[in-house]
Amino acid sequence: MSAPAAKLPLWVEVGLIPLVNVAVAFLVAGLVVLFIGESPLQAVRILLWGALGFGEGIGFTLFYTTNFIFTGLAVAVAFHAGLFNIGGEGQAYLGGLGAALAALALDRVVPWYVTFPLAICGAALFGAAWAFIPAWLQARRGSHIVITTIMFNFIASSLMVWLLVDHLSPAGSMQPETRTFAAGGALPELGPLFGLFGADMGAAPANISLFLALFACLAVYLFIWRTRLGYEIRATGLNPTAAVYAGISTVKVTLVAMFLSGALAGMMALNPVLGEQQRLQIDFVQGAGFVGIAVALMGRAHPLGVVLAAFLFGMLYQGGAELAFDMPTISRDMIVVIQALVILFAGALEHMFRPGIARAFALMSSPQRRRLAAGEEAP
Amino acid sequence: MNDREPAAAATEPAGPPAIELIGIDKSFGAVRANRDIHLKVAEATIHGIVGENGAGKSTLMSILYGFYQADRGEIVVRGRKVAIASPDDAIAAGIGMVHQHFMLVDNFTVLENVILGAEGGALLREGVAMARAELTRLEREYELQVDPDAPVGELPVGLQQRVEILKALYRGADTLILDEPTGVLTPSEADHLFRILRQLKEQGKTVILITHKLREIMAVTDRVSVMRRGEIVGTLKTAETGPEELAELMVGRRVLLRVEKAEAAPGAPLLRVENLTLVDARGVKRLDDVSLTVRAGEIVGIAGVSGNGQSELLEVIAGIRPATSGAVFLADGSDLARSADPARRRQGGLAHVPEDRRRMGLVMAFEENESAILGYHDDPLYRSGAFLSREKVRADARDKIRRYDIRPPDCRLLTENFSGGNQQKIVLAREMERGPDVLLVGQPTRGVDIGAIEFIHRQLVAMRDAGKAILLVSVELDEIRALSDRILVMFAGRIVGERGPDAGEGELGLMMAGIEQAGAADGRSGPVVPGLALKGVPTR
Amino acid sequence: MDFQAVVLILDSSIRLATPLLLACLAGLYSERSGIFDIGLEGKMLAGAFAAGAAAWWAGSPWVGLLAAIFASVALALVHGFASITQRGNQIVSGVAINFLAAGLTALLGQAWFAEGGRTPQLPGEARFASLAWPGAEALRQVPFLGPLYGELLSGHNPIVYLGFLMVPLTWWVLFKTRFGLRLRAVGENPAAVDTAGISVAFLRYRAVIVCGVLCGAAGAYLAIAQSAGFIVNMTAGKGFIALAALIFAKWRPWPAMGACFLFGFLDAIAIRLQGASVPMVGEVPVQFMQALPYVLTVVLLAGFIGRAVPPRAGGIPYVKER
Amino acid sequence: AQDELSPAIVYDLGGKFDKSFNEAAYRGAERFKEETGTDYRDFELQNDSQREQALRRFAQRGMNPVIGIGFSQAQAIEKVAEEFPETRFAIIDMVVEKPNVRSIVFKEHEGSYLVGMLAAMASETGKIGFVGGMDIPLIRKFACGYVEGAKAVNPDIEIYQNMTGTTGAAWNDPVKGGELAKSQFDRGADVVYHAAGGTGIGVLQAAADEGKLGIGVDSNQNMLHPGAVLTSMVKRVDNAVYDAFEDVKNGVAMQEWAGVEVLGLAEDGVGWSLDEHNAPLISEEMKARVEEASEKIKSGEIEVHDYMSDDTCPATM
Ligand SMILES: Nc1ncnc2c1ncn2[C@@H]1O[C@H](COP(=O)(O)OP(=O)(O)OP(=O)(O)O)[C@@H](O)[C@H]1O
Ligand SMILES: Nc1ncnc2c1ncn2[C@@H]1O[C@H](COP(=O)(O)OP(=O)(O)OP(=O)(O)O)[C@@H](O)[C@H]1O
Ligand SMILES: [Mg+2]
Ligand SMILES: [Mg+2]
Repeated sequence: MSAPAAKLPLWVEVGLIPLVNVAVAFLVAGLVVLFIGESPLQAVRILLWGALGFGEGIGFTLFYTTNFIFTGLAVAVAFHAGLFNIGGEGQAYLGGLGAALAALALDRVVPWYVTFPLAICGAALFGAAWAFIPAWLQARRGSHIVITTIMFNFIASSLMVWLLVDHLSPAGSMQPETRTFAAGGALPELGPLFGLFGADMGAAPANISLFLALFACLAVYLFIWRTRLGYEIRATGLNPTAAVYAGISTVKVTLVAMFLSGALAGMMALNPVLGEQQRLQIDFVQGAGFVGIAVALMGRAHPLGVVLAAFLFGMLYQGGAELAFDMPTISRDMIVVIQALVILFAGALEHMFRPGIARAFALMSSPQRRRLAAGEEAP
Repeated sequence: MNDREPAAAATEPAGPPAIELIGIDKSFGAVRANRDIHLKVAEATIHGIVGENGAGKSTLMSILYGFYQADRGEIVVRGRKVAIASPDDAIAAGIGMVHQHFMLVDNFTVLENVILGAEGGALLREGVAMARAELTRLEREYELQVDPDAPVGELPVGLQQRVEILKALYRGADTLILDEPTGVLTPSEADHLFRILRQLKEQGKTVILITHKLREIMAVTDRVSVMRRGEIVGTLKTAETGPEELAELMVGRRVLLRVEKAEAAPGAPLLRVENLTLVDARGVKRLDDVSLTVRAGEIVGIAGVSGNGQSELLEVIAGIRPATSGAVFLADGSDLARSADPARRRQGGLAHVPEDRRRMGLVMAFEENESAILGYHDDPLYRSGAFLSREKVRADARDKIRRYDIRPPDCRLLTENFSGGNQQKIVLAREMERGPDVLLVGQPTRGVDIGAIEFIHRQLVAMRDAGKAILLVSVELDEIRALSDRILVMFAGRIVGERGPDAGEGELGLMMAGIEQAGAADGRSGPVVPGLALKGVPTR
Repeated sequence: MDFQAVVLILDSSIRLATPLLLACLAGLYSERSGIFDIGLEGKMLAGAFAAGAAAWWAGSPWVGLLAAIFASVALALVHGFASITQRGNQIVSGVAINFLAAGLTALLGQAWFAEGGRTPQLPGEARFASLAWPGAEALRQVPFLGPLYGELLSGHNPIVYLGFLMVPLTWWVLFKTRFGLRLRAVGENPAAVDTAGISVAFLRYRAVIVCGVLCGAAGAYLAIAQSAGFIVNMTAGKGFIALAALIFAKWRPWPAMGACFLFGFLDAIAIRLQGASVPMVGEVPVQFMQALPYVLTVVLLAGFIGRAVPPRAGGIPYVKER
Repeated sequence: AQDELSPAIVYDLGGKFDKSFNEAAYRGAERFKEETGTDYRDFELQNDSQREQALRRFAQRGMNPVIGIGFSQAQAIEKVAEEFPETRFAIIDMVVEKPNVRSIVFKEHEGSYLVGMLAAMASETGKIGFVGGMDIPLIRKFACGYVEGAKAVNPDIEIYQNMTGTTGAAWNDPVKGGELAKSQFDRGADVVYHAAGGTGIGVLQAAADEGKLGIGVDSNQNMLHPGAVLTSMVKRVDNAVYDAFEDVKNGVAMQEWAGVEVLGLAEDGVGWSLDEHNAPLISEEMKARVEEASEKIKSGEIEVHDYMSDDTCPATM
């Protein structure tokens, strides 16, 4: 990547430039809406109303947000180690298996609060295991983690279809899905909490795994920025040569970071499997693993940024569903387009606007700064 | 510059020079890599260019080859002014270049490499046939034997270099630039190269040869230009000069800065290195049977032109890369050479100030306080429970900032926002403050201003006086001389000699250039320290 | 299994391998030039949509093919701009392109045709029809040769032949032409190309465009040759299988054909031997067959059966320096 | 508000224009709209997670009745119907036992029996095929009736049977459908019946491309490839939808609305299609035999086995 033309203040680097990138992504999305002959403003209005305008909308927004926090964190943790985990989708899928196995075993015997911790372990372990294999292959055998995680997404998909169709679906069922869990395998919903604020969440499936997601954010923050292992992960991601100099094992860092990344992706499954459907369905991940990439890029791999970006995408998903309802020409695929544009502008083209911003910045600020931004002059 | 040696005007040969550079200027940001360069290279001669690391030699040649654009100045080839905007133009003007790092495609055959960019048509068939014939001719004419169908990656370095030369000749180069061509060659390969160069000269080709090795200059060149700090400080006829004069021109007269230090009182050996050998991935010996001992209370300096194995020596001792054979012992007597585990060595009391702080010593995107514990992050000192205690890390950083006068005194600033000198102080504070028994120091003052140099030197001497063993690597000969109690000279991966601290600059310079047993012709004595602008470039 | 059945499975393999082959060769050009491309899937999908839409509007498969190439090249240029000009992360750019294509095709399909993202079903003349070779019918009854000629060789649509012709052509371009020499060189050591006076960026852009053209053809095959219109997400991972085949083939054209044919064959088997029991193994789940290409690729990448070393400069933006 | 008519339909994954099952529902709704001027809302699912939300959204907005097309909506309808006891729901192809849900199921085996007979009579090779969508009991019900009908005509007939897949994606994979059909043609079949939704488009296409015969399903698909579609096993989803709308318009009571409606040959819920596109393919004799069998089924003289009654099929291939 090209070196920055000039040093810019911190708030420009971590605030303004990412914001401009995302803004451009949305602007282009607006053009797409215009192109198909609808009014972007009207679309935004419906979208916002659908996402935040009423209790149930908010409930759904929070439900999707929960998914994206998990998958966004998963991608972010790997980013910190300099790894690109495209396998969140498959890891979440496998995580669903772990969660469902725990629920199927326990739902009829114990209350949810006993099942929940075990389901968390199941989801995290299965997801982590699915990420660990590509990590090990990269660390020990030198295979490219991007390619292997892509392949593992497909393998996960085949594996899960096979399990659901041939082994997990109850006899006589026409759907490839497990039986519906009993109360011991269902997470409490946030409805009562909404009630405290006088809002009605309706049938929205937001549930307490949202708190698990927020807790995961805190844990990831503490882990990455406050522990020795987190320190080693960041050092390796930012400067692998310096990490080797410092005696940090890159093998260990790769394995640990991917293990955690997979565990986080796996935990995403708790929300739809135990929280919403109370059963394990085919394809329940619905691309959330990929949304995680956009969320992590947009949130700059920081838990706080991930929460904000996840909420934005949660709004897009819920609002987008309403939009598809009210403006049938704008199908829900619009969200995928926005997601793509965010990844493109905030990821692949992240430096495109920097020179321009640096120049504009130089013009607007004091002469002293101007010199700095124009590149040091010859003495 | 007012202390420049008057450039000895080389006598004009008949006819226009093969290459003439007029008033070339080139800056990289604040660094003026070339300033007002005037250079004439006569036709059918071998013209040497010497100068210290970072003097601007490669930059000048890259401008001539169109890889960089000069800020100012003209290039005249055979009396005709030419605009060289890209390597394409240079090739058209009959200029070829053999780069310091070969520009070869490893999994291509020799033939494919030679014709790349000069295929002679959209289809390869005719071009290949032509090239094969042409290679046979060149081979005969210049002793450039090499199997045209061998994959380049499998050839030894010497042969790869021949391919580079063949590439240039195949494109019809009349002038051939070689940038430090012998750095990677064995002596016999180098001798063969020089035979080829002489052959080229006899056939009327012009050769520009950049090297650090004065022996080579004396052996093959007709004329030699000396560069210092971006300028040409002299162009001489080789026959009328000698290594001593060249060495002096290269180094120039500088600000003298005396390092106050008492006589060393060496104690027990704390670091022992025995028969260390390192063969790199290409099969080149980077370290060749190196043995040395550093005792408590002494500074051992390693002098040498960069690229002669000093960096590798430090990295092997520090545990960053494993040795091919040999042993490294710390005071506790354990042999560490085969395993690469820097953390264990740190625990054993070995600290390491790496040569390249940006690439290796610091994490530029970390806050200062985070960079300041790199490698020591496992120390219980910084823990509180399972966590790395921010308070303790920052308190420690603030303490070091105060004692090393790191500016600005803000441990939350990102490492990349500190100036070069202050970045270096961050590394030094980290590595020295913990009282290691053995300290490895690479280029401690590279890119650092005079004030900081003085400070750093005082710290190193203080450590020595506290009974630590210090192994110092620097391309600044004066720094080595100012600080070391013993000086080892490295050349081509071997230690070629040991001298005391009062060894003459010229003598050391000759040893560094691969000329052993030179007569001691020393103008000055006493330790000197280089000035501000003498910044080296990492040669990697 | 009798000879006839084998021929029929091979015949089916050819049909299923064709889009993989085109996409795989597309990736070969791009990756040989040092631009990694995980966006094959997206470009193929965009091509399929453009082909379906344009062929329906114009009533001609050739217009469809052109439109497919146009759409796919447009995405290829986005990838080129991000990874060559802006020196961005090639993986991230590829991911973005896959999503962009997935989203835009479904969105535009719904907006334009209101058939759930599908394009209208094409009449016969708007599709690529099978070409029957002379004498195929007559020879059909001849034992051995008949089926080989009549089924296996004859009776495919033009894009199938195009795909398989691309193999020797790619080999020839890569190893016998100046462009190919430079292409291979720039993927290994762009600095060598640069110092030889050749523009790295221009060379890579051309490679990326060729990649777009071939992906477009692959997409067109799916929408207007194999099927009679575009369906949402009709590539269904074929771009990634092509990528797997490319790795499997170690970035070489003839092995690429082998790998694509193998993966097509696995697919054909999976379709035909549904639930059938394989001697000595018993009943093999279809899902296992579907996952096999990916598993094989992972095993290969891990170096357990030979090593796949990508072009050395692949994935790294070229920054001019000594 | 419970009797006010503002109908809504949620189509299944195959989409409104699958030329088959969902499209039949669409046509029923359109016919109702044309005849009565009553507009309706509809929604096409793009993934499974949307079902519940879509049904609920319609119910919330006071749509009535809300009709879910396809068995896979069952769970969602069950849940949402509970939330909105005042709203009338209907589901096609599945039974949901709720006081406000009408379950409409068809005797597909009866219609399949008839087209099986036609296939056997049209076949010159004595080999015919069946391509199913997702491998579920419902589709086996089609297959079983088809086999029984074919065997009734020609006890020695050979029948190839393939299912496209095991997930919802199997409804929308025409490429695979085409490949499966081709594999059956290659083995000698010359008539192939599909019960595979959107996948079937590929089956019929393959039949047309190969010069063989296909049999459509759900909607009348004869016009897709005139001359290459022998007939279609029509399932009058359109009538079911139309009737449901009509019932609400006429204000039937909730008790009458709810319950299970089983539509077979006798109720004109299933049948086979004969129009100008396939008339040349159906000889008088074929027509006569099928009509005779049809009458016998209606009268109970012939009883076609329902696979879903015991998950077995007595007729073997
Ligand atoms: N691309 C660049 N960007 C910034 N500074 C540069 C660049 N290239 C060279 N320089 C600087 O220009 C000066 C001259 O460098 P140059 O490489 O020409 O020296 P040199 O004489 O070839 O040294 P060496 O003997 O180490 O090869 C150095 O200070 C170096 O840091
Ligand atoms: N982006 C930035 N934000 C804040 N401070 C900065 C930034 N860049 C540079 N500085 C500060 O500006 C000062 C000048 O930096 P510069 O690199 O020019 O120093 P210098 O004069 O070369 O010093 P030295 O000789 O120690 O290398 C430094 O103190 C540095 O901390
Ligand atoms: Mg140099
Ligand atoms: Mg500085």
